[in-house]
Amino acid sequence: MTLAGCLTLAAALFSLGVYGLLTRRQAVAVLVSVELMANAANLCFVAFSRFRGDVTGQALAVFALALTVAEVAVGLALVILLYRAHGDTRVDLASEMKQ
Amino acid sequence: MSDLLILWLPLAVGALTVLALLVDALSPPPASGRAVGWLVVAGLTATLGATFFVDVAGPAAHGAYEASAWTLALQRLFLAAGVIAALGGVDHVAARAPKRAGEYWLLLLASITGMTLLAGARDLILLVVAFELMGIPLYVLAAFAKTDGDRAGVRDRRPSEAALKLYLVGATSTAVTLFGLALLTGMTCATRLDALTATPLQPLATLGALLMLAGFGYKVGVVPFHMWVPDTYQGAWTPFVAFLSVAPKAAGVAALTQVFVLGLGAQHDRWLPALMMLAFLSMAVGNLLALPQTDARRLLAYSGVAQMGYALLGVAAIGEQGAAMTLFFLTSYVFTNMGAFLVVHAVAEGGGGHDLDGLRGLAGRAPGLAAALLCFILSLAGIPFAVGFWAKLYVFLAAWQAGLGGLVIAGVALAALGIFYYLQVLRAAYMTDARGLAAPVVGAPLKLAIGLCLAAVLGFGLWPGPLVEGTARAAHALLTAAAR
Amino acid sequence: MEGTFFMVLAACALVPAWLAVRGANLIHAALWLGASLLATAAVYAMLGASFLAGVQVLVYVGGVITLMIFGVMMTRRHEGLVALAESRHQGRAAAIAVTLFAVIAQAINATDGLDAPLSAPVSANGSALGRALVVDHVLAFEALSLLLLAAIVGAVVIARRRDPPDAREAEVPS
Amino acid sequence: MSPASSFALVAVLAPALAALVLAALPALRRQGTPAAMLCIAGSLGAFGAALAALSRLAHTHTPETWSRPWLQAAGLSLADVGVRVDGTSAPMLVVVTLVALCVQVFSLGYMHGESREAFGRYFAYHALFLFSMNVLVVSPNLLQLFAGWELVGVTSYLLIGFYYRKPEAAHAAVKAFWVTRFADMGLLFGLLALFTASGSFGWEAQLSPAVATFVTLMLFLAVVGKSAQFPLHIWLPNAMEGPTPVSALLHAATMVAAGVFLVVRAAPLFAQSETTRAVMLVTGSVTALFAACLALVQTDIKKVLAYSTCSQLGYMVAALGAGSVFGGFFHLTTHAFFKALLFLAAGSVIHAVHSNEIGKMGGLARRMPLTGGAFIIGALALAGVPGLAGFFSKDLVLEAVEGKLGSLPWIALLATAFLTAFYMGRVVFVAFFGAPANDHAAHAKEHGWSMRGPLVLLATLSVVVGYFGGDLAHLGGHAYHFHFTGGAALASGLGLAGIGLAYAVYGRGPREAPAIIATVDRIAQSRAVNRFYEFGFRRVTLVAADALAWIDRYVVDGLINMTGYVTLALGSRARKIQTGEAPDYVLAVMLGVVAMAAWVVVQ
Repeated sequence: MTLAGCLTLAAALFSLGVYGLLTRRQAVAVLVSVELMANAANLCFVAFSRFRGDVTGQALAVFALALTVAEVAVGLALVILLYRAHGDTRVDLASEMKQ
Repeated sequence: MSDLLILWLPLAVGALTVLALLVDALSPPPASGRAVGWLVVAGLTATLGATFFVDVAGPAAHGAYEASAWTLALQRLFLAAGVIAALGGVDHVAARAPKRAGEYWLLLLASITGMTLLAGARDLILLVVAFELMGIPLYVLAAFAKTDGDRAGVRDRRPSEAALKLYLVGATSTAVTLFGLALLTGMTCATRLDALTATPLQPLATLGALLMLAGFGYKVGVVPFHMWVPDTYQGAWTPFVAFLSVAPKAAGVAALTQVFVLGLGAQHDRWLPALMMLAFLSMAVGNLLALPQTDARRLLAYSGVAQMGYALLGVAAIGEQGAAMTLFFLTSYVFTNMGAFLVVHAVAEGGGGHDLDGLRGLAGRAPGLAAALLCFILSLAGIPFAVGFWAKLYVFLAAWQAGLGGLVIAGVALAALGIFYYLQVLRAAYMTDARGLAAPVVGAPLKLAIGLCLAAVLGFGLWPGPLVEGTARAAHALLTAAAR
Repeated sequence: MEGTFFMVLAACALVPAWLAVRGANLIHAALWLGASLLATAAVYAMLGASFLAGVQVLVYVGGVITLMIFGVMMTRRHEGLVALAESRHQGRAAAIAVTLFAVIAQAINATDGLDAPLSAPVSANGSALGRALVVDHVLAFEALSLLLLAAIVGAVVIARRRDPPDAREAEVPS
Repeated sequence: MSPASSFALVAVLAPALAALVLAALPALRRQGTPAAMLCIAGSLGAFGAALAALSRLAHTHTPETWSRPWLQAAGLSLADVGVRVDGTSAPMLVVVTLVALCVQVFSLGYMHGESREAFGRYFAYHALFLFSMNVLVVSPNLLQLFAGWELVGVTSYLLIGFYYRKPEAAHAAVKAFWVTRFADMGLLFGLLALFTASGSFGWEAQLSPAVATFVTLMLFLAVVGKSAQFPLHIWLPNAMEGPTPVSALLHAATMVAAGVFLVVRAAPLFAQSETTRAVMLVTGSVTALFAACLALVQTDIKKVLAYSTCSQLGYMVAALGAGSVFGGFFHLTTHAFFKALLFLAAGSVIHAVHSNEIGKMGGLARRMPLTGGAFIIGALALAGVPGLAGFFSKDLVLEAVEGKLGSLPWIALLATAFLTAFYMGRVVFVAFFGAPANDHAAHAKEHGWSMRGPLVLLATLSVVVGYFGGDLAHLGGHAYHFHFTGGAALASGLGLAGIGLAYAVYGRGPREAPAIIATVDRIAQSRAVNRFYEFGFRRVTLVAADALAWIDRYVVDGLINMTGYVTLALGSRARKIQTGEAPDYVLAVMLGVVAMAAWVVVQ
């Protein structure tokens, strides 16, 4: 188990999140993908913290976790708003404004 | 000096936020909307006034925050933007959503608190948290127009769309920023900005820095992270958009300056080309796509994308002069663009709608508004005696002296192209007939807000000296004094 | 031994992640995300960050996933358990994701010093972390509390179906 | 602060005050006549102050500068704002304010038919324009000059587009603004390079040869745009869509002259670059000849004058290129008066016959003797007839150019002198002599004194101003003594010949021609001349003109109509990117991220 291994795992999780982000149309599924990406970032924080012997990384991970949670809370509220406006939660439905 | 004293300004705005919450909770809804609005105006004005008497400087919170001329200059800018946004929106918010007005002001204050912290952040953790504290309330504020269609009995989908687009791009960018932050702090073993460049950047650290650049680029609205900009501007309340179009962008550019010029300035060969590319793309795409717009808000949105491209030129100049000129540009942009949006808002509320066509004959209907719009548009176009002239000249000068001649030439050429769409606005206001449109009735607070913007645009335009000196001092405090 | 264990955990994180972004059932996707996060929590524990592993389980798996499932349930027009999440533009997305992974992996490869063996575990895990949070980064911590307040207020404002009723408005229809 | 500078400051601020009052009091502006009076009072004050400044300067003979720091950084002043009174700016200030005053008084009569509101707006624009121009003229450094320059561009946009209900006028305004603004990029680049090299915006800096060439070439690009030099002259004919007094103001002493003035101002810089001066000489001569050719075939009286302006500006630029700063400046001064006179007289005629076409005039000299006389004086001055203003300055220009670049510019300018006399003669004979073409022309009447007064004043000046060349030169510290050289004789001869030819072709009417004219006529009708005309004019000039017109129509107008094209071409593409679907926005973000990340790895 090396730092490189942990980072590669994080990169893989991040890329999977990106894949989901680009393919998913349901708002909640998009949020799931964003969570995967944020989780990958957290894994990096923790891994660096361990391998550098510095607790700051873990502190950063706590901050990042809280930020993501706050963001998800607002995001889910927006999903409900989207549902009220469009009767569905597909993010590509909201496309009145363009050009 | 005590940490509390040094942190007085963010603390004051934070306390104001809590006070707003209390007042909102304790007073009955219909009255509270306007009351909290005026409380915000008074509180922010008082804080802004106090900045001229309270003289503190130095680090606080273990060096995570630093009060300095740079911090103060930005904080004043955010406070001024907050005052103007509050004045411009107090009637609108109270009329459109009396039950949600308290929350509106609370969220606006929370966002401003984030900005004031961001200005002083000299630590990446605080910087990112402050960035989010600024950003998350904006998602909500963008959705505030959700019931606008109710009175007319139509389902207005645009507010939800506006907020959703802001949110999706924003959440993506946050994830990207966090990943970049993890790589950068992990590789450099540092979170303090002045400790970032202790070691040369390894590829993974460079990658982290660029991911953070992308994340900040979203808030600044530079290409290709700009696509939410026009749609959100079109769907949200215009007084809020006036704020959204300037303050977070100024904060974003300030954050870029702090992280990249102060923190990673010595390693600029690693990130400068990317920044230059973003600047070029923004100037090109913004100026070109503004041309076909017929909605004043979308036109100003793309114009803003282009303007942020110019602002990045100042950042790309790397160094004290570049930072000073960036700050000057941001100050100019804040007042100019807010003013333009508020005039568009006043005209739209007067029955003209947000289309350029709604501005027709404005010179005849409302000479004062038209004259104000003229000044704002001329300032955006960079015509003399409006502050935008100096701003543009300044960033171009900084970039030219930093050896970015090619970028300056591209920028000037694209700005010349941009004249067309600014002229279109003027043509609508000055060279058409009013055909069936009445003079808009503008409330006193909105008038005052527009007047303040106008005073700043003309005042700093005619007499840029003090502002120039101030920004130079600020940049010096950020870059040279920090090196002590 | 440790390497093998890490490999297993990595697989436990990646496979559910794959199912979370590919699965057609929205509820299942949220649950798979939870599974992936659990595996990550296990990695945290392995890395000696047991406090963080606990937070991850409590906040994410306990809170966020539940919220998401609520979100899915609340936004279904028809009764029924299966909420479909269709995927589009898969080739394009795959190309971008693979490129991104390749690029990051290449950057990891090109960076020196990542194969270093484990250093000593961060001493006094919980208290050191607590110190870092509320002493070293106290300002960020305070900002975070304001942020959470704003997020809660914001979420309520957005999700509220309509504004609370007002006695006077009923009398004077606008 | 010395008296001369305070006078100059008053000259700048008086119109600004008028403009400010008119902007702040819409009610007053809508009254019309009071607004006009206020504006004229401002101009009168400016003119008086300018005259006072000039006389002070003539008395003391020491250039004065009053300035305040404007742009400061770290205690260092990057640029000053203020006024400079010297042998260049003081006479220019007098010329500008005097012409503006004449134009405004003339406008009282000319614009009388407009609604009160439009009348007031018109004068407010005028006051603003005069302020901008004065800011430019008195500037102590190139930065303030640039500021005035840009303001002049904006206010000229408002003035040219005054009849905004006419689509052509709106289009012309955009075109004028944009073409000059395009060229202004050069001024900006020049300033940036100058500041980078010398650390100031002053024009006295000593630069290395390469930098000097770059800076001056860039400045010259701006001059090409503003002073309507080939090939950026395209905006000028369109700009005739504005009210005729506006044309007189913009195209005589102010906007187009600003370019030439810039070169005069920055002469120490231009003196440092041989290359730039050669480019100027060639551009000026080509413009002079080319525009004169185009003026030959115009039937719209204002278009003739417009191309004539281009052509004369070419003269000035050629003189400056040949190194004769005073020659260019002197011609600028004399040209300001007689061209303003010509435009105003043309305006008087247009107002009387309700048409711009010279074919629809005829016999006006009898019906409108004062206007006719004024126009003829202006035309003679322009043609360089000895004794009138144009003669002296043109002579100076030709003397300067003689022998430069294998005498080709000299020959071009001589040919231009001939053509100038010919096309002016054509206009005079067709419009003012012969039989009236229609009822309007037959019943044309002189207008009131507000329109006649400025004509008389300008006509007088067009006669006498040439004799003040020595004083003007003395004021600016240049050496100048008029001497009648062979070149001058040749030029006057050619001018007279041109008038004669015009008479031969257009002037005879039904009467029998005198013998000498008949001879000229015979030569004019001969096959050799015809063939030369056929080849030299029709083939070369008109083909060039056609090519340029094509570029003008499809490239410049295309760019100006870009809003439309972009909506179609770029817009559809933009719509493909900006689809309105949020996932695509996220896609853009991720593409940006991947591109940046990939760049790190490739690096």
